[in-house]
Amino acid sequence: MVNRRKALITGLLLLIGYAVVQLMLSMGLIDPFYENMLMNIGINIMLAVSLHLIIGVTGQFSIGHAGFLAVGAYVSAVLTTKLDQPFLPAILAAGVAAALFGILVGVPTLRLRGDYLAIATLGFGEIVRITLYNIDYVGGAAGMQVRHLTNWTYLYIAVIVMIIVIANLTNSAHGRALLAIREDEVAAEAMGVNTTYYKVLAFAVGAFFAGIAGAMYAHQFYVIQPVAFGFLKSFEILVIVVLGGIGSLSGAILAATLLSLVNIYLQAFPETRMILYSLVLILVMLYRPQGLMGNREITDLLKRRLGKEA
Amino acid sequence: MRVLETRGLGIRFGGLRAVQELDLFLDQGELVALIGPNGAGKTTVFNMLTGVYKPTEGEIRFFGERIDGMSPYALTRKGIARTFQNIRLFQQLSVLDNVRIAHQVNTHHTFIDSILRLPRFGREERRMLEESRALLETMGLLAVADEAARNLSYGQQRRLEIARALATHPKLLLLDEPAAGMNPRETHELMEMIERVRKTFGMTILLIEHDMSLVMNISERIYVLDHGVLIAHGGPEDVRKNPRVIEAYLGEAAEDALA
Amino acid sequence: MLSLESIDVFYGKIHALKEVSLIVDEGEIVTLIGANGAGKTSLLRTISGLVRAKNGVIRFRGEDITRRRAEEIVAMGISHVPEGRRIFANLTVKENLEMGAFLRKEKAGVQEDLERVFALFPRLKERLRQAAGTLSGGEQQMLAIGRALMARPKLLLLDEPSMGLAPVLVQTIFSIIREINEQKTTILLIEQNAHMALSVAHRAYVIETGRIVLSGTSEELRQSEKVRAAYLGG
Amino acid sequence: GTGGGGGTASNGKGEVKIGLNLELSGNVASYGTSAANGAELAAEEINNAGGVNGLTIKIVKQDNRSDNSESANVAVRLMTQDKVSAIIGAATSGNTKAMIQLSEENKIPVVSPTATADSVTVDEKTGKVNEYMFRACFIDPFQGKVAAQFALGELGAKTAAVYTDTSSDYAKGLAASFKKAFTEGGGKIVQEESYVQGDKEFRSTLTRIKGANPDFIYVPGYYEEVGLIIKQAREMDIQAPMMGGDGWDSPKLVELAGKTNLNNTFFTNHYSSQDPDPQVQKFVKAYKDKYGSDPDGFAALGYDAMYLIADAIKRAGSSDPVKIHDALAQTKDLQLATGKISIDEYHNPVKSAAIIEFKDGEQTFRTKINP
Amino acid sequence: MDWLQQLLNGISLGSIYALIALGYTMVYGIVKLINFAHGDVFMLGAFIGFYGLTALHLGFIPSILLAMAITSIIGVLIERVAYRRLRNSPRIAALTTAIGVSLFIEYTTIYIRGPQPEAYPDLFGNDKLHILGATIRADALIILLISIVLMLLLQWIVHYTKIGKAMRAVSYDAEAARLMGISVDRTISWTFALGSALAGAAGVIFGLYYTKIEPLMGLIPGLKAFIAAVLGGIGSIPGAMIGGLVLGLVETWVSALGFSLVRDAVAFVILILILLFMPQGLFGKNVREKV
Ligand SMILES: Nc1ncnc2c1ncn2[C@@H]1O[C@H](COP(=O)(O)OP(=O)(O)OP(=O)(O)O)[C@@H](O)[C@H]1O
Ligand SMILES: Nc1ncnc2c1ncn2[C@@H]1O[C@H](COP(=O)(O)OP(=O)(O)OP(=O)(O)O)[C@@H](O)[C@H]1O
Ligand SMILES: [Mg+2]
Ligand SMILES: [Mg+2]
Repeated sequence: MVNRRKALITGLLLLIGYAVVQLMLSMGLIDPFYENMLMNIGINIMLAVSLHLIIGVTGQFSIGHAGFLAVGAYVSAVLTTKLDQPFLPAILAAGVAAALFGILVGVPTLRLRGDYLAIATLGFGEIVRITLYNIDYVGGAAGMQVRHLTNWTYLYIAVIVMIIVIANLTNSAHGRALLAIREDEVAAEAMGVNTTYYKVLAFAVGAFFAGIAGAMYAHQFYVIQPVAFGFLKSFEILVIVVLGGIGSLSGAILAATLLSLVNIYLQAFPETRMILYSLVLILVMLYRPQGLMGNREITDLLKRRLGKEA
Repeated sequence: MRVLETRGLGIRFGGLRAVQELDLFLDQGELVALIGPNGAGKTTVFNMLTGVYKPTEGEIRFFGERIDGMSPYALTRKGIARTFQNIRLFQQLSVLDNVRIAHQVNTHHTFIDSILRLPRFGREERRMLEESRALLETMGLLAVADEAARNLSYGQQRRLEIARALATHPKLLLLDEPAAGMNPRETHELMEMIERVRKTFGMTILLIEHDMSLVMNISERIYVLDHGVLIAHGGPEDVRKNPRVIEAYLGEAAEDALA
Repeated sequence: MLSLESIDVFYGKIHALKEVSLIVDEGEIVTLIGANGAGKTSLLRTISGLVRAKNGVIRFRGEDITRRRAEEIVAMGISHVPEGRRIFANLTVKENLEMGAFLRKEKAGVQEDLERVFALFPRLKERLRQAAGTLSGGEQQMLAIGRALMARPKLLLLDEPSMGLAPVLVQTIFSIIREINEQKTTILLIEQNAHMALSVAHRAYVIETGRIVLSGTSEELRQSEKVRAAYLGG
Repeated sequence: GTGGGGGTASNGKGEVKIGLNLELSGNVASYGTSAANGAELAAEEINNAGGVNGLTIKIVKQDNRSDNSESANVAVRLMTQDKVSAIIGAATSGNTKAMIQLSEENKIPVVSPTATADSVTVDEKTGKVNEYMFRACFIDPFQGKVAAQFALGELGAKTAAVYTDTSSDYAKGLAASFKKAFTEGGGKIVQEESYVQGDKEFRSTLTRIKGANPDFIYVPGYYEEVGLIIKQAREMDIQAPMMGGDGWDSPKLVELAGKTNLNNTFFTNHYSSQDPDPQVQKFVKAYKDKYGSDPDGFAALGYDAMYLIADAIKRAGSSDPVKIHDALAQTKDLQLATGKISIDEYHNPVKSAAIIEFKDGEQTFRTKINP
Repeated sequence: MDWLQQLLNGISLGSIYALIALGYTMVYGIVKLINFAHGDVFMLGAFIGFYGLTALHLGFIPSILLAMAITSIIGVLIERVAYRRLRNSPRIAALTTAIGVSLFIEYTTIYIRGPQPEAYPDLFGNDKLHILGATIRADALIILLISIVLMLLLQWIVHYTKIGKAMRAVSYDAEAARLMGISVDRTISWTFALGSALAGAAGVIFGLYYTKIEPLMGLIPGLKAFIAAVLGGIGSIPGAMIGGLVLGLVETWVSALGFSLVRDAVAFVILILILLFMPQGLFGKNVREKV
């Protein structure tokens, strides 16, 4: 079967990718600065792709993604720091907890659309943040100090699993149901798509991976504080998804990578950093309003290229 | 067998009684038309039958089962499909995907199956693909299968709407002005296609249409609505001669246009 | 009065109009018939400046309007009743009609035309304060035509005015088209209902996949075998 | 990383690199910017005076966007790419804490100008000192205690209300130590309220405080909100004395609150820009000349942080981070803009606190309380 | 008379939200764009007013007019440069550009004058009115008065002037409006000018009332105003006014009840509840999409 062979080759490539970087890391060929950069990119990819499922695929205008990130970060941090649990169960718990919140947010989406939904999700994110301020157990405003446990292995596996799940979900009858909701909810219902179920599903899966990203985030950056999970963080993630091209998974990955690099590059210009960043944003949107990839995938482009040569 | 039956069906929008006291039925295999002046409430009837609007009065039975108040997707799963007066395709998706989405009503693989790509997933996806292609072929759309729906011409879009509705394997098909914006010849082709579909799939059809040549030629019975009230019901000949229908809907000169 | 000389229109890569040439003389009703997607709407939209022609020249009363903006073209005396009516649903009937006269300064003339519209469509006068969105389909169509007349156009472009209307209204609309024409307004009409269109028009053009393939007087086209087979349902 | 790498790299060029990891954009950009200004002024002065041990100070300034993850990113970069000998930063405790583990792994000393939370220099769980973390400011509990003593003793207050900025761990720390000291001293807390940074409207909460009619109101927080709180309180005829901590210290407070509204208010501080001490006045003048505005507390502490490091480099006789660290821990009786500093065993500066009273908009020195 | 005091506090806060929300709603109504930079135009208005009062020694009225004039020009420029090209793009792309513009304005301001706050001069001194035990500052009254006047003026412009009618026509169907001879570009420019002028005025009023202004001050009021606009039913002018007032009152009351810490959270919970029961906001047209 062609498919099985393809899967095998992909699996092998993924394994090699992992091993090469891991080897370089343990041999010290990648210094801490670049290692840190990789982690940043990986976490941003997780955030962008998980939001892509909600906004890009299902068309639900959600701007409270930082809320899911926060839930994941805090749940995992409490488990590892306060309850002395190992990292792996903490990661999974972070995902599950965020997914539960995803379902909680998914419910209002049943009645709200467009900007009304956006405000509700924004409100959700803010409610999470403000609640964290007021829980002394997790340090309130001061936040929590978290051990550095995130490493290449965990992050790589998380990113790859997420991409496989979301890509496979999108390219299936279930994924097409999500797309149908994005395109026209009334028509989707008329085609027998249970929009309630699928919208909640999208929020739950998206939130699950955002929660896992939260676990990675918490155990990468030493400190978590509620202030880091405000609406500006949600916007940051939204910007990545839009820049990549709404509806394009590979676009989200590409944009997350590029923006992380741009960000690191701009650190060297502290005074003008944000001005330059905003200019990049405006210019890209003006000259490529559909985002870097539009709604296509890298694989489409490759196919076309191959098709032409053939 | 009685496919559909409504009793005292009605709906209010604020003060407006858009449809009232409507009794209507369809038997297995019938093709029935619903006509009436603009704003008479025809589309609203469709919206109630498909669960888009919840009726405020009366009841709807589908094969004897009460269905009023059920959600649209559940009704589609029970076997009622429709097209929309203002075309509502999944604009950015391909023609093929538009049809495949409708097909998913009949799939059984779970979310987990598709993520893990278990064998059941592959089987069903292949079956869906084959059926969808076959359907596009019958509707003459196979050539544009990979085109985005919004790039189709108006007439093609109308046909895609019908294909999409058929893909849900309906027992009852509701068509809302399928010939709008088509010229007489295209209308004629459409008419033949509807007949064919009805024969091959043994379907029951309810049709809204302003094109009288189409309506009078293919429908077995006709219901006429005006201001939400049923003003006439019967075979084409009876309806055409009914003075109330002429006054409210057909107009005096209608006879020669239909000749 | 209006002339198009080998107009080409593209939507991205789609070549929607191919070297279209066409003439409308003063006082005429000219109709354009063609299948779905033939390019009829595109042609009207090009004339009224909503779509840019890539090549070719459009002249109105001798003046080149090819590159003019839509709002300037309206000011020159071309009014367009677009596909799907496009009335302002949130404005009242009266406000919609006033919008039609947006560019006109003389109050008296506007009042006069308002009366003229009411004479043509008494129904509108009854619904003056009603929000246009709540009108029935036929009333909306009347409003759309009335609104276009308020600009006191020299040339009226009508895109499928009978689409989706009950038969009784179709008849009314066509008799009104004739009436408007008798009041010295030139009309370019698109209509799927080719029987009706040919019965009111003086001349007609047939468009197929973006190209004009036939033209002549209405009578000639009605007799043409080709037209009968393709558009009159043979 | 290994310890010596940074030092030798900078030695060769005759310069010593000091990293600034500060909040230059984001919601507390004004704090970070002030601290950066202070530090840059100090570096300029030191370089103009011939540098330290003949080495010129080279500042590598980076923006952490007021975000703790970015603070960690910036610290990684400063420590491993730029190979600085020491870092000044960050302005807030949270962003500073993101550097604790990194400072230890890379053995680079970090001096925060203004992070006042206990846990910056001492690990909460184990109670052990964070080897490479230092600060230029005194810690929260000290200020709260001083304020309570002052309220009970000098002002004779029996009841107090506390109005805290709960979005800041700093203000919460002050509030907690004040409450403890005040009740232990026999006073009673009659009303507790809170606000968060960025609030502009305090009238509804002040209405509640007014209802409790306290003898004294403690308002730990930053001048940006405090100015408005004082103004709105006085406008609502709340006349009780009000007091806060070093977060009040900014010439902007006077503008925000209004001169007369500030009468009968006090705050504890590291220093006073009105302090006639020549060292202070030299700093204030130099700052004004360079930036055209009065320095606030953040600027003064940023300035002092740079001098703290410079002093350590001088005493270490090297730009080796580990040696700088050793020297920093030994700092003793160093006279700086915010007072005479010694670093204690917990890496906190020991210095006296000034209590400053506002009289018609002027900061006047009321009394000095020693640790 | 606590509640009266709280009511007055709420109304003052609410009318500032309302003024900003009006601009949001107008722009939204016409181009369906969430103009995220609107809050920053508000901030610029506050600074222009401040420099007018302090550097140019203008009076209150000239300063507010100056702020309105300059912010309206800025609003038009923003639209021209950043949004016009995106008019036919997905709305979320335009929103992203708006976020970019917002950051650009904020950080250019910081780059030029630094991030430190500025204190508005006290124009009206401590003049107070005592009504039934509540104290109202003179400027609170002035704010209310100006807000009401500006809102009425706006209602009048939108409903009775030619440009107002053009706005309504464009907002409903831009292409049909062109067929009426309306210049869509010019109408949209006008909308941005008007909306931005209101934001500019709100900035000056805000400065007077709350004294402190700083380059990032637009963020939260901008967000709150957007929420107010949505709450009121986005696109609706009376909705924006009422939405702003409701939000101001809710926030004040939540604080008054002693929940200032969770004020925004409670405000959001209330907002979400309102939306769940009225999914189109308070004044949104509750027409379900006709199928
Ligand atoms: N959601 C709604 N809210 C308010 N009124 C509605 C709604 N849907 C339909 N109506 C009103 O109900 C009446 C019937 O509308 P409907 O669309 O059913 O007419 P129709 O018979 O399909 O007309 P046409 O032939 O023009 O399509 C109209 O007056 C319409 O305005
Ligand atoms: N905005 C657009 N972008 C891309 N293609 C378009 C666009 N508008 C029209 N087309 C294409 O141009 C061709 C002509 O369309 P047009 O609307 O002019 O046809 P028409 O003759 O009016 O058809 P109908 O009778 O269905 O209204 C069609 O193939 C259509 O798909
Ligand atoms: Mg209908
Ligand atoms: Mg057309």
